[in-house]
Amino acid sequence: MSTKLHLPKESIDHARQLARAIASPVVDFIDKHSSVTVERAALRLAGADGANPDGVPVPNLVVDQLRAADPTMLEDGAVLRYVNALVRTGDSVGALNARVAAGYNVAQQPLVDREKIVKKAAELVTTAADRIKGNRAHRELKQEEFHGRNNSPLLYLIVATGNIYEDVKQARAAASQGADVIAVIRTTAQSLLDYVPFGPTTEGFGGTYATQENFRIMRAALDEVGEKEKRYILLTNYASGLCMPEIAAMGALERLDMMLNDSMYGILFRDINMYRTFVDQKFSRMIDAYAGSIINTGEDNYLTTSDAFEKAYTVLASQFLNERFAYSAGLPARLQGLGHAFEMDPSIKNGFLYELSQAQMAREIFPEHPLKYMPPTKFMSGDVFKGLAMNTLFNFVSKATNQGIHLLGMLTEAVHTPFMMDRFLAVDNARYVMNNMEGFYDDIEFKKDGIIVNRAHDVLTKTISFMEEVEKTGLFDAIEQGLFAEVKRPKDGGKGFEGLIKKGPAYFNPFEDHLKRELGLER
Amino acid sequence: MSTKLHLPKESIDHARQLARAIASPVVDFIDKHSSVTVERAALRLAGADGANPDGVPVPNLVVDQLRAADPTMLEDGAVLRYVNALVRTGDSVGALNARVAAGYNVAQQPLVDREKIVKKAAELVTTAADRIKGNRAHRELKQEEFHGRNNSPLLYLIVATGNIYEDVKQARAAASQGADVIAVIRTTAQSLLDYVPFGPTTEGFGGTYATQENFRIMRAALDEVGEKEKRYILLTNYASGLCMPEIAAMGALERLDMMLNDSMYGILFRDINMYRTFVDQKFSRMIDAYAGSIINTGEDNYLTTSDAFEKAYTVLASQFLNERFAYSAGLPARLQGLGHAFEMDPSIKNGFLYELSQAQMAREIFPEHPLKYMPPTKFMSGDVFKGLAMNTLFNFVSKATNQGIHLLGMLTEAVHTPFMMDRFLAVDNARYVMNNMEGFYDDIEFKKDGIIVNRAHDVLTKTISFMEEVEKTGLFDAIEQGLFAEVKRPKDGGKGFEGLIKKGPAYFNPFEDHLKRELGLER
Amino acid sequence: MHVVRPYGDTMDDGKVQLSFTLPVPNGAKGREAARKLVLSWGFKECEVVHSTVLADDFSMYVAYAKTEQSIDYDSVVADEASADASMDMEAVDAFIKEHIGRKIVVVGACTGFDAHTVGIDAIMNMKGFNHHYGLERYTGIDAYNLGAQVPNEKLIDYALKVKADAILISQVVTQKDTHIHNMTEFVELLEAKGLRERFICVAGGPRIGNKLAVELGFDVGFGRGTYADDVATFIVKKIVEKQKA
Amino acid sequence: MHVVRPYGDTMDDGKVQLSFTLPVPNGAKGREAARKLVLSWGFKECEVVHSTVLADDFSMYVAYAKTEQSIDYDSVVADEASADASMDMEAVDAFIKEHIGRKIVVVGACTGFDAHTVGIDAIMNMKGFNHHYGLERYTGIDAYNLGAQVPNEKLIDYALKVKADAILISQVVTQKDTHIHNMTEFVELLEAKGLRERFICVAGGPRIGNKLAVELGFDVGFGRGTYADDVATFIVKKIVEKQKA
Ligand code: B12
Ligand code: B12
Ligand SMILES: Cc1ncc(COP(=O)(O)O)c(C=O)c1O
Ligand SMILES: Cc1ncc(COP(=O)(O)O)c(C=O)c1O
Repeated sequence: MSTKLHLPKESIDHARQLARAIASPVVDFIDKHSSVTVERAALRLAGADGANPDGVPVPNLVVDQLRAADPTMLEDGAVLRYVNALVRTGDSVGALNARVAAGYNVAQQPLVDREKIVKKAAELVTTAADRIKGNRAHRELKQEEFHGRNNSPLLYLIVATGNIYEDVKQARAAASQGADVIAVIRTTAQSLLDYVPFGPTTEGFGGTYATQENFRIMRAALDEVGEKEKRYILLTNYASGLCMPEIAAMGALERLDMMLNDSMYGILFRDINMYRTFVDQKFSRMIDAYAGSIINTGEDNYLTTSDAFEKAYTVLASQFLNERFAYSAGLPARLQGLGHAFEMDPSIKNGFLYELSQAQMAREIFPEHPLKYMPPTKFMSGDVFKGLAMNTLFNFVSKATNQGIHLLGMLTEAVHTPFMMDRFLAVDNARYVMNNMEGFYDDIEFKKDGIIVNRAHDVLTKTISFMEEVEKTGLFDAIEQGLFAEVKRPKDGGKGFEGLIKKGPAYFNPFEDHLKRELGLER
Repeated sequence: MSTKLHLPKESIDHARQLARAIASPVVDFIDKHSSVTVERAALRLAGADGANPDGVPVPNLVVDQLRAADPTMLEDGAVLRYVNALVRTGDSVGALNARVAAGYNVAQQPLVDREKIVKKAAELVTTAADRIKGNRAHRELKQEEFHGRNNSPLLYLIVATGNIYEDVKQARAAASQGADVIAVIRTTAQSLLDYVPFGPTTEGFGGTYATQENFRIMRAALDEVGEKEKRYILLTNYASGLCMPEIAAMGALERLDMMLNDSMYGILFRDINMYRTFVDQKFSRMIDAYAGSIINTGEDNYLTTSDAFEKAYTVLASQFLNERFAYSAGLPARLQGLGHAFEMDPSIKNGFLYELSQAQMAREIFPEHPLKYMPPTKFMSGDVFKGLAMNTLFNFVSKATNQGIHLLGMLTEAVHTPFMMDRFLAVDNARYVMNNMEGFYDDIEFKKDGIIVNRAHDVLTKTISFMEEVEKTGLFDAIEQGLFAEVKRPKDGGKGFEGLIKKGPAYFNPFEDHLKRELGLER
Repeated sequence: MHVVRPYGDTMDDGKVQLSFTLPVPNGAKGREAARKLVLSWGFKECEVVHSTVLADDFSMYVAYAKTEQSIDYDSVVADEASADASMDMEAVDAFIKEHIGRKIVVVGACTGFDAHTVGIDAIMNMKGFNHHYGLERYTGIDAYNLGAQVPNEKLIDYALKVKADAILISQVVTQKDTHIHNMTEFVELLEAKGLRERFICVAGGPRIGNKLAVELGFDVGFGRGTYADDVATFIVKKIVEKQKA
Repeated sequence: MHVVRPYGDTMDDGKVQLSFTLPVPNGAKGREAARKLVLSWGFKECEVVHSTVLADDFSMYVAYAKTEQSIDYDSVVADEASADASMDMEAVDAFIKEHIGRKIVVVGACTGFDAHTVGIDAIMNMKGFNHHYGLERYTGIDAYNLGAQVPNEKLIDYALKVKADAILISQVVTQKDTHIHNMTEFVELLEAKGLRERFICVAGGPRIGNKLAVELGFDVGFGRGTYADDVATFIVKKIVEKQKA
């Protein structure tokens, strides 16, 4: 790729080294730990599913049983006991789930011969792996079949009715209007639930529960409309919050194609404990990597929370860190949908140039990554006409810098969750702008030493000094001191800390082992 | 100015030579002719004003009297008889006007000593010249005083209520919203009236009559709001149609700052006789030049009538011709607001690049000219949201290519003449876009051999072959054969042909003489 | 009975977007006035989400409101001439051959002071519009396009001269109802001369509806998005209908 | 009596722009349904200037309509809390010194599941918003901002602990009326504990009106575009009012 910004390669390399240095002690910590949701995710991959009459999901029942039985029992990995129960009862997975839902306690069953457990577990791994590989193959096949029919960048639309069946209608309409990606927004506060609800749901606030059944329903609907439109419609959800890896697992099983997933979002923006988040994000990313699912990182949140012009460097720093953590979980660049956003105050003089610069910088520093570009939201107001103009420029910058995944801005952003017509207007605007300016990216150069070029150099420099400070401080302490996003998060504070697990010497997680092997993460 | 398009200087020079060659026989023709409206314009400069009880303006009464008396009497110039009557009656100009309005026939008065006429005429020339120079000085003073307060490009808004008093309200609102230029659109079909109505008017269709009193009313209102906003607000009207030079004269007297005025628009788009139009445009431009009034040419009309992508070269050809005719009427480049427009089908792939190319080409070929850039109109529809997006890109291109005069597009273009709120939304959009992308022009370069650069070269080449054909054919014949705008206009057809006048050997027009002298057009 | 209401994101939520200007200063009182005005239109809820100053005494409002009003969709009668069922050029030419057996003659113009020829050109000129050829290209049709600003009188004279079957009138400017005056004058002229039944009279333009045209005495009116196909289909069918009558 | 109507480009022309979706296919029938629906809202004329397909059974309309309805502007009572007459920081601090004579204490949070802290931060944090400093910077005010997703219970406990004069609640998410449920719960909790009169209760958020807040039992509600000045002015005046009562 030819450069327009002439960013010094040494600086970029230096930033990547800093990211590695910052992440390294964290990765060491991660590798020694698991969490309740990592265990539940492994259980889900093994086949644990369903819920008891109170709605407590089977994976939670199993993990809770183990915790209750002996606080250290989880250190051996939950799969051990679940498979033990399978072997012991001779049940099918489905039968065991029903049994557990009915009150059967896996923690109370003495362990059978480890050989037997290992063997049974290997079968389960194969079953899950085959399903996930099948999903991946199906996706690749369809994308091959419909090659060239998607928009570039991919047009990404959200649905958020709270009711999966309404969501389906909205999603169908969106896809037929031209969307390439449908994201089902989650209900407010699901991220803080330490379990994943079960079954189809119709009651959410500002979004719909992420459940495996909801995934299935939406996947089927999108496959159907995709056949009609001759476009593979990607489905997105949130492997984020307190159940990151479980949702990644569900997504892998149901062929989701993208996952909101950030290495630090939960810590900073949801006050989830930092150790827990780091542990969870790794396992979820390993699953995503294996499933061929693109992650979408959450850098846009830095910009809605702080000033987008001043804090541009925090976005780049976060992109470097997300990239590093993603690599260490086996995610290749082409599955790293690093985030950023068009969130500067629209009244800034030259603001368009700064946005262009930031977007182009991301493009050049992360050339193989399907960058996910977020629309203006914070400065949207009830003035839908001004909002439409802002979205037009946003669409422009996205195309002008060859972004990968383009989240459509809604003219009613400040008013309500999107009406069907708002979504149409968004797609229509993007298609107009992007078709009209096709070729612009290759046709344009930036003046050396101009505003655009200088801004990028400037942001990169600031990013490096910021990362140097973080490196010196250490990531855990840096977060505690409020270096990121202007919030301070105590190391042992935040939600979900109690769900952290130290892996015991006999820790058994054949799914993790399998993923590590397949992803080449074996040491 | 640095070039982004690298257009060959020789080609541009060649095109200018072609324009000169094409215009030259036409200018020869013009110089031998006058017209009823040229004569009336001279009378107006002399002070002829008012109307009879039937509403026939005094200048028309005088010219009609001369024609009726002796078909050749006009060959001596109408001013001769008007001044003769002044001398003869000893009247003030006002008194004579009243007398004419009441039935007094100037054609029937024997000529006094020519010396006396010449002397009296010289006084009148001085009076008019002083007033016009005073207007010009006032404008310059105010523009100096409010220097740097106008937008760049100038934001140009139309008012079109049909009622001058309503127009004033709309114009005040527009100016306080940020407009730099107010154009009072004329009523449908005024261009085909061979007289200029008298007095303030309140009944027009899709526009308001251009009358001297209306000019005065609007001028006063804009001066007032200009003082408040600390911006000099430019006033625009139409020196176009069958009364081109008269309106130019009225504008000069009332300090209008811009005039729609095209060398061929009347012929092609209003079916006005070609000889008449060429004669009229010259005298009107001489007046504009003297008054320091910027002309706005009508190239946009080629694009609304024919395909904007295919016929782009007709715009450039017309710009070259308008420039040539303007120079030969003494208008310096900085008063030549050459027109063009953003009128390509919005569904064209790469369309934005072509628009950018066309606008940049105009900028580079006419570097000192305050280019007037017209918004999308033809492809506007009832979809006001799409329209707003198109206007956003139009605003973008205008700023990105440093246009001089920016005519704001209305989101309701295809629906109605602008509501007050439509106008506000237009200004607001332009101010947002242009402030946000301030600096873009200087920051961006085009790839050599890219789409943008190639398109400009291509259009220039096509323009040259087109002009070569016109040169070979001769302009009059070329128009007759339909080479321009796909319409054929017979030489002796069209409206107003009967108003053409061959100047006699004793032709007397001290205003024309004065203008020629002052503008350095003496041979 | 098929009841429909505006739809935001849930069936029957009745959501509508509005914007308008009020001749009052911008501010809390203006916003409340805007809200009340919207409620006075029978909306059940209204949120004024934006207001801005346009001039000292003018302000603009953007509102979202919720209606409980509905309409019985089954009872709605579409009144637009351009039916989906128009024949294309080949079919029309074949129809003419088979059912009329001679070339038909059509005369068109932008009448009155209207100079917007692009619309009538789109219908009549060879190249047509949006990949739909114009009437001039039909082998079964002789089409004469008189262009802009043609007086009604002159148009009628010409139609008589060329023995037209149909007269097409384009009216684009509608300010102060000029189109209505002009169209009325045209029909009255025809009637005064006893010629109304002699011609099929077709009106068209972006703001012309079939209903309006018929009310004013035309046979049909065509609005936005019309193609020559629609007009030709109407004319040839009408000719046959007249032959039969 | 001062009668006002929507204004397009002529006084009292009554022009209004509308857009909405109908759950019907796009086409002539849909456009007519849209037009009739608009007329059913009492508009006198309506032109549907655009329609487009959104999905098989959904279509969108843009319309311009003309109303004859008017409103008596004189009778409109603005009900927004952020009066133009708010004192600025210096004035508030001076007012506190003079009329209250001690530091006042304010506690604020985004309550319930709401995590939109930017609004409450704009009111409370040092740096404030749009060049209006936040309450933390006032010398006469001790301000505690508890941040996001704070349960009502916890907020009240904290307010008691720091002896707050006023409690500020931010509610941004309004879908399915979560804000109403949450605000109601807060007031009920206070009342159950007999604490309602103990605190000045202030609600805020982009969709919070003064009217709504007062109806739900708050002292005041602040919407879009509020600054700390407005809130501080209200609180200090209210404290003095309470002292007097
Ligand atoms: C191009 C244009 C011009 C050009 C016209 C060039 C030309 N040779 O036609 C020029 C620059 C000359 C012009 C001038 C004026 N214009 Co003009 N113009 C337009 C514009 C931008 C596009 C019209 C167009 O070409 N549309 C494309 C064609 C294909 O669509 P159409 O006309 O609707 O035709 C279709 C159908 O309606 C139908 N149809 C049309 N006629 C007929 C006839 C028959 C028999 C049938 C069957 C079908 C049919 O079929 C066609 C194909 O589908 C519109 C705004 C807009 N975007 O609509 C303004 C617009 C029409 N103009 C307007 C005005 C006011 C004027 C002026 C009066 C302004 C002034 N005061 O100077 C002048 C006066 C012209 C005059 N005397 O009539 C207003 C009209 C407002 C109103 N409703 O009253 C508009 C809407 C702009 C605005 N918002 O103010 N204009
Ligand atoms: C930034 C943002 C976020 C950020 C918040 C970051 C943060 N730390 O605050 C993030 C990304 C986390 C987020 C998440 C979500 N968001 Co959000 N978000 C926004 C956004 C873009 C801007 C809000 C903002 O910061 N405005 C700027 C501030 C300064 O304005 P303000 O809040 O109105 O505050 C002013 C006044 O209202 C008032 N005020 C506010 N509070 C108070 C309190 C008091 C006491 C007083 C006196 C005054 C006062 O004073 C302030 C200054 O003038 C809006 C859209 C928009 N443009 O408005 C959506 C928006 C608010 N979000 C929305 C939604 C649905 C969500 C989610 C539920 C989506 C999801 N399903 O995941 C989540 C869940 C969050 C949660 N649990 O609450 C919807 C709400 C729809 C509705 N009305 O119900 C909106 C409108 C977007 C949309 N159209 O869908 N969001
Ligand atoms: C990484 C990530 N996760 C999750 C979310 C959604 O919010 P919540 O935490 O409520 O699921 C976002 C929103 O921006 C995000 O960026
Ligand atoms: C040069 C010129 N004159 C006049 C007009 C206005 O039209 P009319 O001829 O009706 O005055 C235009 C409109 O585009 C124009 O470009």
